[in-house]
Amino acid sequence: MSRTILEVTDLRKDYRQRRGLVSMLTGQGRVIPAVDGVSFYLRENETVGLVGESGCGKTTIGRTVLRLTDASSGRIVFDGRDITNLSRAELRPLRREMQMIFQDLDAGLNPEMRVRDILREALTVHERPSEAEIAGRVRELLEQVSLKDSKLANFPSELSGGEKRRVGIARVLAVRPRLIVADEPTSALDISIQAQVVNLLRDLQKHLGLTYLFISHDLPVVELVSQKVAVMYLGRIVEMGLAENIAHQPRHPYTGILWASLADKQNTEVSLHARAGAPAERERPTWGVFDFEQPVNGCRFAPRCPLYQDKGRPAVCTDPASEPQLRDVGHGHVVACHFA
Amino acid sequence: MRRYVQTPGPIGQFSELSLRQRAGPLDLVYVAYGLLVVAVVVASYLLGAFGWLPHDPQAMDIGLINAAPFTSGHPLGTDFLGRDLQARLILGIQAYFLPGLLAITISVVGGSVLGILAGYRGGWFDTIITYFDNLLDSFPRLVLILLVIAAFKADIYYVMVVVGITGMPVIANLIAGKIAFLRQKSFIEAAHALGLPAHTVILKHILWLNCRALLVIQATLGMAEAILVETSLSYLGFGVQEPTPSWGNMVQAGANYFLQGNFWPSTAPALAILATILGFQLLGDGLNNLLEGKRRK
Amino acid sequence: MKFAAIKPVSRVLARELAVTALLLLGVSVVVFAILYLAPGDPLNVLLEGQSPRSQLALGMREALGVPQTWYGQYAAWFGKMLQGNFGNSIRTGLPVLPELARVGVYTLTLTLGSLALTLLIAVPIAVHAAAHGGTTGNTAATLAAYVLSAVPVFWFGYIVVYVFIHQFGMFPLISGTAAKQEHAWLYFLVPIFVLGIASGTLSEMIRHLREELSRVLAEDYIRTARAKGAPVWRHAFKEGFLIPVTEIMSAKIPFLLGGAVIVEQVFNWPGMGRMAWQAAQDRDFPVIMGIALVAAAFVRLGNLLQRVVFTAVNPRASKE
Amino acid sequence: MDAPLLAVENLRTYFYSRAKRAFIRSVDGVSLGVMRGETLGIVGESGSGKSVTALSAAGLVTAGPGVISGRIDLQSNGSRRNLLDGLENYARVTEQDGRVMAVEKDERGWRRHSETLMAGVRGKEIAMIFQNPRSALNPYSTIGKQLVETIRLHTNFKGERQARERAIHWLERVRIDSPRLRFDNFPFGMSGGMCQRAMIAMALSAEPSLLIADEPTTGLDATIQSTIVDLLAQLKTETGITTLLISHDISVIQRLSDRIAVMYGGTVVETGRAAEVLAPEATARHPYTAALLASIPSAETIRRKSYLQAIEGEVLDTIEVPRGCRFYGRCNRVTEAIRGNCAGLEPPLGEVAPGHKVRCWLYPAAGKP
Repeated sequence: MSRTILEVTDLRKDYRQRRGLVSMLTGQGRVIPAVDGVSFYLRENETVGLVGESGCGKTTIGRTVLRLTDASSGRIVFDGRDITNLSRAELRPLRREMQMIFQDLDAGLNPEMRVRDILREALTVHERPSEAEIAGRVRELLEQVSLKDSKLANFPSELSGGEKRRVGIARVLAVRPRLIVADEPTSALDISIQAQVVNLLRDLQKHLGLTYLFISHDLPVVELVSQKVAVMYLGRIVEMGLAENIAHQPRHPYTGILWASLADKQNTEVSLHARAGAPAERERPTWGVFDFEQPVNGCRFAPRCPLYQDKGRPAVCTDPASEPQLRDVGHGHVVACHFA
Repeated sequence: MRRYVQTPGPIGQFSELSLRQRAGPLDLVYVAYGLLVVAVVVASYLLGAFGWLPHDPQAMDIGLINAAPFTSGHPLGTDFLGRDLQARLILGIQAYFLPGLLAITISVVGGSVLGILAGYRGGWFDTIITYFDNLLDSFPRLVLILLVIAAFKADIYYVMVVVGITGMPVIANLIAGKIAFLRQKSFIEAAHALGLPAHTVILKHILWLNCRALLVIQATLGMAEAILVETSLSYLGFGVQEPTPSWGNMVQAGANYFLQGNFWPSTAPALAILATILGFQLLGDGLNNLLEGKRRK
Repeated sequence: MKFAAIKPVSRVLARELAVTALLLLGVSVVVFAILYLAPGDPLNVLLEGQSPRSQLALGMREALGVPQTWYGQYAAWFGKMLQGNFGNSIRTGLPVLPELARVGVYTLTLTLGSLALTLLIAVPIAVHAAAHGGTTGNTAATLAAYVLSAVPVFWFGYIVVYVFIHQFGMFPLISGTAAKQEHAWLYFLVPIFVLGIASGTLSEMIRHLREELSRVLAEDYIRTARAKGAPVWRHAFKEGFLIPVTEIMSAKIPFLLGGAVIVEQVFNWPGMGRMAWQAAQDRDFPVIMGIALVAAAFVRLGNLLQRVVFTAVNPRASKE
Repeated sequence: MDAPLLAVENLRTYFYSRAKRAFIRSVDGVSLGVMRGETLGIVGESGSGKSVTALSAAGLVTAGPGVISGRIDLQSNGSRRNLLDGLENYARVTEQDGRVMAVEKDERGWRRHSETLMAGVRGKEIAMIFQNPRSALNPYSTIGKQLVETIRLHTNFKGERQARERAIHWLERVRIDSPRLRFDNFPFGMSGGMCQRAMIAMALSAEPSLLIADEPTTGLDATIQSTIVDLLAQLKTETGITTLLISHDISVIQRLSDRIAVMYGGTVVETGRAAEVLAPEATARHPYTAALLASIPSAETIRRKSYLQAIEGEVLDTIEVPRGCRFYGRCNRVTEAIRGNCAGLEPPLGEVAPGHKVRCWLYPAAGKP
């Protein structure tokens, strides 16, 4: 088994919502636990998928492990080195090793710079190559992401979505990273282009030995590219395991709902009958994101949980003292549910 | 009826289109006129600074007072003391040119610093700078200037410091807005993730590449403000004093004769003010439409 | 639900009031700083009603208990102001505050009147331009507004005065005392007209209103309104008209107050602007200080009203 | 067979891009029919013209330089009316080699005429729901007020209280919990899914003959998407409303549509019964449809961890339309026998099976439209 490249232990990230002078001076303000005690690890050359609804904290995890934002507590170990408290200056050389592909196609593409200059800047951040080396590397990068030479002279606004994504990937590859956090890399693209990008990312992994933390809400794609998948709900990992197990034998009711909602859309008869006569659906205004008025009591999924309803609302689910913890159910599959 | 035409031949890339094709037709007229005004003002300033004037601006020709334009030897006529208006108008630029540059330098530099603190650092800075902006906006500029004049002295450079400082919030807000836009596009974060040092991100990516157009535009508009303030003050008698000419005191001095029907001595400087302020404003707005407008879509 | 929605609104209003108070405090600090730094010890004139420091005065000051430190002086100065004591005018010897109240009414009339006039001109042009795009007519109107905004207001005043003398045989330069004359209302309206047309706010007002309305008309929810066959104006009114109008009104008050200084000078209008001019001439800083504070208070009041309208109209404002 | 409720014939909608000084041929010769009671799903990628087709039908393309031609017939109350009737009088189009070179347009006249044509149709006969429901509802007005406005405009419930009861009835129909409370809510603070329910209630409350749903699930979370799709499916069985459904999400289209039209580059490339067009084993199928389906990871692909069959190249921009088949540049099924045709001649939409039409030279039947 290959070595561990990234290990995250009990990671927490609180956002403090401060508005105006008063709360600023008193230091008060709401604390939003975007990530609430998350642990996982990545092995070299593997892909871990991170799935969940918007607002569940999956993007925050990506930003925190790369130290683009500071963790509130917890430990991030990259390649055997604790990077949780490194200063900005100490982090800079590490930036070559770990990179991020952002959801926004325009990320990193300065609207006032041509593609050539964008790539040149990325190539010269950490080293001082000669002009000839730069030219050679630019050509290599274009080849790696299959982009035409003629695009070098373009501004980002003149590129299509797929081309922007390719330039963004080339820019990241320029520093020769080992770990890439890919935050919804395909969600802003057309279906036919999405497939191109997914293939490209897998190709790059094969040829360059990359490790991916693949954040997405597109379940089939996550299942396709990942060896392991972690499912997040309200800042916590509720289930984690091998991709095929998560997809086909989910143990946590939330994972089940996620996958079922995908099948639902496609499958006409089954769900129509299943849903017919269902009571008026309860949809909370702050559906899926942290709700301040409703403090977490026990399992945070309980208010939406079908199992909780089926089991006749067992007290253990809403007991503040017993929030379910992740536990191993075999084959490295972990679930945070009292009834898994 | 409005006509839309497809460009003949192959359709080019956006960048290959000429400026003329990108702009609304009026914007180019605005900018052309503005550039003309800037050129005339700068040239006139230099003429005045080196004393290369068509006439002695103080020489009184008692035989030729309130002469109409195109009178022999005085292409723009003379004032109520028979002084050559053309020479006095050219010399009048001395009153606002350097002070105006001081004011826009203060507002551009100060505004940039505040804008970056508010937009890039955010948090505390953002809140404090917002309050600072609101505080400055509370004073009518002219009243604040009169307060400074009363407390200190009627010095145009004191006044321009006030103009410069009160011009900072607008620029700070625009820059903070630009940074917020770039941040929303994950641009700044991506630059950090790549490992670019903060000063490169701020100076190169934010200020130079993304804010230069905005700063030029604001400097242009700031000059219009400075001219307005200087002429207003010298009209009120707090600026340059007679017999040294300034456009404001020329209007004021000519005003008495104005009511008797002698328009020209006070209208000539008024038109100069009008044409110049209009020029700087149109240049600013035209540039804004040309350079910034294209990013909107 | 309705009840729950009301409570935050009042909280937001309380917040706005607090912000206004804080800013006014800041205004007083700025004014104090200018006076403190100024040569000739103007603060002492305010605090003890006597002129520059000498050995004798210093001794006397101690005896009178006038504070020495800057913060002590600020506290004393501010305390006096809270009691309504803005000092006495050096020139006339009259207390400043009652004088300001007397002339302030005139300035208020002038400023608000011209604001209304500017709106009256700007709104139709802006609405037409936003609804119909750039037609020849509204392009010409916009261009005209640009030119008018660059016209020096003092010269424009003379033109108007000239027209009055020669066309109507009237001399509208002594408006304050003209109340008993024929066409007295004209004496009032002419300065308002001049400030409203040529204060330099017209083109900015048109641009702001046009841009905001165009932006709102392109919003998704306006498309929804059209798709359901509802009148577009009903839906665009709040965000596309009411909010930008109050915004620009509030933002332009300081400019109009500044313009009032000049217009009052041209027309001999007995308002705060003219008083400010006189005070600056005489270095009568108790008066000019009072004017700066009152003007700033006026600006903040306008801003507060705008925030009230915004909060009342925008359901999001109370939740943020 | 009945006349379709909505018949679109040779619809062309061009926009003028000021930046590029060129005409974007968003919709370029589309013919469709929506039968009473059925759901027609239009699927395609961005720039395929699917949304513009819908907006054209709803008369929402009046933007300055937009030009529409063709016919859109709406069958309502036994009479038939062309929603584009006489619009061509307000614009003069100059063409050359089948390309629009210049357009002269009386914009105000066009707009006024279009409003006259759509009066009593928009909102009443044709109701519409959009993507991004949170921005599509007026943020300055309560949900209830917006519903009541629609009801009083288009139905016989004219009284304030009647309309209010009716609005609450509709909020119940779309399964919003505690509708009486929601009635007084502003869209702000409501979730996207809830807003979309309110949007659907508002559209249906006018009791329209045709519902146009333009990307109704886009911008919502996956779990919410499925509940919205459920709701639409359920309302369809309850009310039997005729629907024109637009989506880029094949699974949504598959779930809700009776018939499907696949659009690419401003034209319909394939149309037929949903089961036939999207059937896993379909033999006669447009290469684009086939490639689109292959772009989505199937169970098989995932199991074998194989590569996705991506469509090479970029989505067609409809400014410069190729002379031949629009998909030719990206097509992987061109054979030598038909290459000449593909490159030089746009294929017609030919019937390959009853009711199943494909625009491709691969199918001999396509030669005879």
